[in-house]
Amino acid sequence: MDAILLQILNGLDKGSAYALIALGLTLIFGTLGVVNFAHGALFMLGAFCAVTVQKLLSLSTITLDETQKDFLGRPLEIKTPYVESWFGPETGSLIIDWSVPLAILFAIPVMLFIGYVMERGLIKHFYKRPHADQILVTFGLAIVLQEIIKYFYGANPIPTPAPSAFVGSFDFAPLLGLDTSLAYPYWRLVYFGFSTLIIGAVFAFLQFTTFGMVVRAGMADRETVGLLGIDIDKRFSIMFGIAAAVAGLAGVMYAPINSPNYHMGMDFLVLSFVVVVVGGMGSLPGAVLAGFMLGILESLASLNEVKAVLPGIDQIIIYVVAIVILLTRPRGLMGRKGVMEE
Amino acid sequence: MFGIGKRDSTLLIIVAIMALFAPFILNPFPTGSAMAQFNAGYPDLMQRFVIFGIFAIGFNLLFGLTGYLSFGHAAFLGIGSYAVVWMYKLLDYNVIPGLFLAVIVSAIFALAIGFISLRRSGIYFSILTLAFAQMMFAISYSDLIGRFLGTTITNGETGLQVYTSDPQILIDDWESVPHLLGIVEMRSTYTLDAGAWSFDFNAGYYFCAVILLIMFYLAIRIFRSPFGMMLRAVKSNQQRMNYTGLNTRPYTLAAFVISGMYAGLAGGLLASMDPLAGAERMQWTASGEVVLMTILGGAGTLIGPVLGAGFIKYFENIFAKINDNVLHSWFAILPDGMEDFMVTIVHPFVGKGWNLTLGLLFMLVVIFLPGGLVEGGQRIGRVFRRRDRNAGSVEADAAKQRNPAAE
Amino acid sequence: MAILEVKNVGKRFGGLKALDNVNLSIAENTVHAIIGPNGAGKSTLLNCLIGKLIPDTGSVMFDGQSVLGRKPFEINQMGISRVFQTPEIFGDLTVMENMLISCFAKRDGAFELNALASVASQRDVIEKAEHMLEDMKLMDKRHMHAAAMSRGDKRRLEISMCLAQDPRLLLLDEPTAGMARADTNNTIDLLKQIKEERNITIAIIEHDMHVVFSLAERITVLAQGTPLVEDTPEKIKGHPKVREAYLGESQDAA
Amino acid sequence: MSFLNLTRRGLIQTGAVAGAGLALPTYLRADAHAGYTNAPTGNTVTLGFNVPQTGPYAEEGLDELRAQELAVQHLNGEGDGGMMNTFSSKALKGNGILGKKVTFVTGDTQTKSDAARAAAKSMIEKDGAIMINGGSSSGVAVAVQGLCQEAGVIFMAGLTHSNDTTGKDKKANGFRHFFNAYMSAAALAPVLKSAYGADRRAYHLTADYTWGWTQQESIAAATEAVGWETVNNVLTPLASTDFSSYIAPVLNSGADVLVLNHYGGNMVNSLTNAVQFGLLDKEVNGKKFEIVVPLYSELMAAGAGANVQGVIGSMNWNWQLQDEGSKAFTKSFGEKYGRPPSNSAHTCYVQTLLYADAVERAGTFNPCGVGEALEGFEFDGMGNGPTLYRAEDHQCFKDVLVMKGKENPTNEYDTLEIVEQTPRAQVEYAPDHPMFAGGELGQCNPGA
Repeated sequence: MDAILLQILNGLDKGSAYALIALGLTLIFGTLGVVNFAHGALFMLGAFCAVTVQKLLSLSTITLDETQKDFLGRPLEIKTPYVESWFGPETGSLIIDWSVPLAILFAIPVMLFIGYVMERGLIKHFYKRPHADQILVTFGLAIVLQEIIKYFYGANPIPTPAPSAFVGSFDFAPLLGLDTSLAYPYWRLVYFGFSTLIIGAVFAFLQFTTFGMVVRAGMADRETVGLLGIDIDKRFSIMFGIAAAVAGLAGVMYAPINSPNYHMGMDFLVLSFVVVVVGGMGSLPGAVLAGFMLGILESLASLNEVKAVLPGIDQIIIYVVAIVILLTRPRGLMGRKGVMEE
Repeated sequence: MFGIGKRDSTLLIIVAIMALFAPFILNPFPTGSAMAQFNAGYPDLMQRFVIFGIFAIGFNLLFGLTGYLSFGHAAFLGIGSYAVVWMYKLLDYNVIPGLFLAVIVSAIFALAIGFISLRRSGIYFSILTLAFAQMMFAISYSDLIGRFLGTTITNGETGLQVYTSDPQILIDDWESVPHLLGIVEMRSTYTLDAGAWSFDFNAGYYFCAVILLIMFYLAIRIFRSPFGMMLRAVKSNQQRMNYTGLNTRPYTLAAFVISGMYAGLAGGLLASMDPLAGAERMQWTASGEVVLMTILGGAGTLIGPVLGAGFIKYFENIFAKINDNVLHSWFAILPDGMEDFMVTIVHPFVGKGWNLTLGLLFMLVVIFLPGGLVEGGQRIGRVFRRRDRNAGSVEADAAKQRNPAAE
Repeated sequence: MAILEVKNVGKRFGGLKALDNVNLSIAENTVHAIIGPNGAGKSTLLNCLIGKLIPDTGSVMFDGQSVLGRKPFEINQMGISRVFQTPEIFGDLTVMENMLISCFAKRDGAFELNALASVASQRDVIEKAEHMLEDMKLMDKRHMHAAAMSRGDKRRLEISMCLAQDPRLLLLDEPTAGMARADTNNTIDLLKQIKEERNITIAIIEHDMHVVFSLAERITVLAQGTPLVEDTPEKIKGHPKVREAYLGESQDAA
Repeated sequence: MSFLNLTRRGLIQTGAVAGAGLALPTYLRADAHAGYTNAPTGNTVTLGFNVPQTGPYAEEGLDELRAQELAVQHLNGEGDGGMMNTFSSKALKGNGILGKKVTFVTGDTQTKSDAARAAAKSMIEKDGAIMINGGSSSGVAVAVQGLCQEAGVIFMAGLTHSNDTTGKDKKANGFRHFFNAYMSAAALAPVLKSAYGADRRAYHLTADYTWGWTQQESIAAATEAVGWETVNNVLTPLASTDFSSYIAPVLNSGADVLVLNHYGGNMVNSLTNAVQFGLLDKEVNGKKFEIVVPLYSELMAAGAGANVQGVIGSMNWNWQLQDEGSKAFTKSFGEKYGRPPSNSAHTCYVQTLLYADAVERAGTFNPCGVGEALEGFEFDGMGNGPTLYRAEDHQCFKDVLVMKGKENPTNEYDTLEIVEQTPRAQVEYAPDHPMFAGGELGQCNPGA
């Protein structure tokens, strides 16, 4: 029982990452009609925003310590981050410690900008092109983006820890009156909360602002909205920026969960497409629902009891679920007719 | 000729000549020269060019004609390889039984996967095929079925290979590597030294090249057949097809199976050249690669996929090998400062940066040549042939059939 | 005698009654029009005839055989061809290829795996297609991409493709919708010509009274999912019920 | 049937003649009497360095490449000579190999068997490489080893830790300097016992591929032999990036040790996840919970950051070793590249020198001669103390290092510390040990 609860909790957490990535992808994929293979790369760029902020905050002055030697027998270089010399060691190290949450402030404008530029500079010209061309150009872009990151940051994962206040785990067992342990890491709980917040914010934005309403109308019927004299293109560019920012924020907060590396976007690419399609093309709630559902099912499939009966099921569960759902519900969970079916 | 039109015959003959003289064409630079780095005329790469050419031609029969974008075609490639290696393990190193088995087994799998996946269209179809292929990849990579049965089916991540303890019931003493009916070993290579140049004539390459020509010829026949026309009709307007009394499902399924058989054959040939079958051949990246090859070359054209396959394999195998030493040797004639500067400039794009170059080229091609490399060829062709514009290129028809606006 | 017999057909969409106890019989070798105001159920009825929708009640018999539960391509192979409101053609293919596909469907049936035979070697089909194009005055456009033609020509091609199959019943769904007057007249002339030259039953759903009264021999008026009246055009024109339910409002709309 | 056979054989006889006629010129074009693949002509010899340059192991591949370049310099008498000065064999003179200047070509394995074989083939077929060196996964090592056996060149394996490389997949043309899963386990078990006690219950997470399986099998056997109990072994998909669902149940399983049979990105993530779950802060069965990572590498430790602190694992070699050979190598590598070498760099460097030395001693580049010179070769001065290349399976035997994540690293390279240098005798095993059974070395193949 506790094992199942724990996996459901874990599934919600994993699912929140899937949902967040899928949400951004659906904004682009299901609404602008662009197959964006570079979406995973945007997620990766977000994570590297966190890395960058951490590195910037850790920029250091170097002093030589003659009493200690480095591996070549030279005096050891002692690095003192600027922030520590400016704000004092305690405040300074606290700032560095909180680099990941601080990176959110950095990532939002950066990712909005990247998304906007990407749309204006490249994607815009591909709305009318076949999906095949969109795949080729965005896949090319994804490779270029990740190679650029590799060039500057190397191929090795870069540890990007969460603030030390969030180290460790919270035990739900006493709360639920269970006598075993039901411990779950604080940062993952934060991630879950953060994701739901962002998902809520995106929905609220689309639901309650005039801008959002126009965009939703444009999603449903682009031509008509265009005829009303509304500059829907510009709004779509901004939506692209927002989608990029959502992916980026998902990446920033993900950095402490797994050390970012340059190909993490590709690792999520296939999965995020599966999530979006299982959710149904063009449906934002569908993407979120599918994200959580696949997260939970994936977690449950890795239960030892399940694996004992069906060895290896955890490796293929996502695909089995995708096949079953697409065969029983032709347009995924909540898909709209006619989106990407041609 | 051969029951195909004049233009198609011309194209086929050009391809045949190119294939025959590939060892010369691909090795234009003297062996010892700095430019020899760009030579691609060694057996392994030449084999890959034609094998992936076959794979892409087959994929194009599905995607280029019907518009159904399969994202799981690598599954059939892997199956083909496993089939051939299993024949090595059970019978002997003769490649022919394995190739037959590869085509048959991949056809069976394609029939099953296609039957289910073709119930959906568009992106839903793509994800279904992707899901099947990824499942098969996971199963092969960890040999889940083999483990379940307590035996070895795919030998997991190490890849399926021949061990001396295998049954090999038809084996003869002299057999140690794949061969064709005992006539010639696939790795036999004759090297012709001509002055500073050197050219490799490899038996395996020519075997693959002959099969490529046959498969290319068959693809032409299919393109020009009523069946091929029906497939293009599927892509154009399924509604009209239905109301014209045509059942689209068997057409798409037949295309899927044929294209799966091409993939299985290509996979089988990979294992015929090199007796190993690895699971990563089935991974989504491999499926994605053939999609890229086809689009890059020009989807829906006859020769495009072959060009795309050659393009990608060339970069993977040639650019990845250019290291800083090679760069320094190229720019050695420049003054020292300039040499280092040039090496620094070029460095990110070659060697370990070959992916970057490939990514950039994908973008450039798709931005400037919407019809893929074939369109590039046409544009060049047009420059040279302004005078008889009406003659048009052999590929013009096919290129025009690209959907001008899929939206 | 009736080639198409619709009996007691009803169709609901949730709470909405789209068709209610429709009885209709189309006699062989006539041009039969079905008219009615928007929302009268014309399209629903048509979709029930060609297998796109399955009615909740009743039967649809074509030449003594039920069409219900059959797939669109099977119904087509029985001899019913359909022309759509917006011309449905193979836009990426040439006009000739469009016609060839139709001819192949007639000759080879719903599926034929003739993957190795060259199209060029199928002389009989080619001749038939060329003959048809000649007849329909599309021969000079045969190398054109179908998508590049004018709307009137697309309609002409679509009708030609249907005719190439020698259908026993040709269903036209607002064949002149959205057309300029000149194109509309051309289409009317074309249909008249077809009616005269070929032994064919035509059922036409139309909004445009000009078209209906130029072509139809019998007219059924549909209102609120049920047939109001069926008669000859002359009688329909003067029918008070029809005037009331339909004509008054539609003359402006057309 | 016999008729068919006769025909086949007849075909083959003509075929063999034709085949030989076709095949011979390639490899003999330079030296008609050499009789082996890519016999070097002129005054240079080409080595092929096949390492991952793209994909998750690119950084490790880069470090291997650095070491190989350094080795080539040293062989050609450039630089300070590094380990050539401490190597017990004095056959190398700094004038290349057999007087021929050493050049090298590089290939990208992409950590995929197919790509690795393609890259190796290209170096053999196009560039005339006489040997292939490097790599950073067992799957690739086995694949390339098989290829080199067929092509008739020597293969020095690089980073490959699976028992199979010199077990059921061993080949006469292949040699491995790196240690293996069995040796890791044999070295770790006593240290684990003394650090954490004999009464421990271990929970294994194992990457679901060949290396993971052999690693788990080895460490489970070794720890059980010192009294530990294996509570569970859970196979995790290789493609996993998030291991939370595998780590979540660990605390309630009654285990007090988590063994992570993961490597590379898998290990970085699983260890990070395990520390996130606070496993190291817990007490189970009245004991502090511990994590063990059987195979460490510097790059993984760097990727996992502070999470490695206090975690025990094993390594083939480490730059902190204080023997003369290690010091000389670390110095010359550090001076050239500004960073200490990784253990895979060390392996590739040493393998390059050992190959060259074997050629010198054999007096030929013929892989059979080289193989013979390497088989049963005992030497010292290359780090890890006295070392043996065992003839039976081409596995190298030397001391194994048990490492621990350092609690207070002073700089970015100071992530691990040496806990113990386990003597070679303790990690040796019989060539027919069941974990290595099944394969055959076969005959050396000189190619053409």
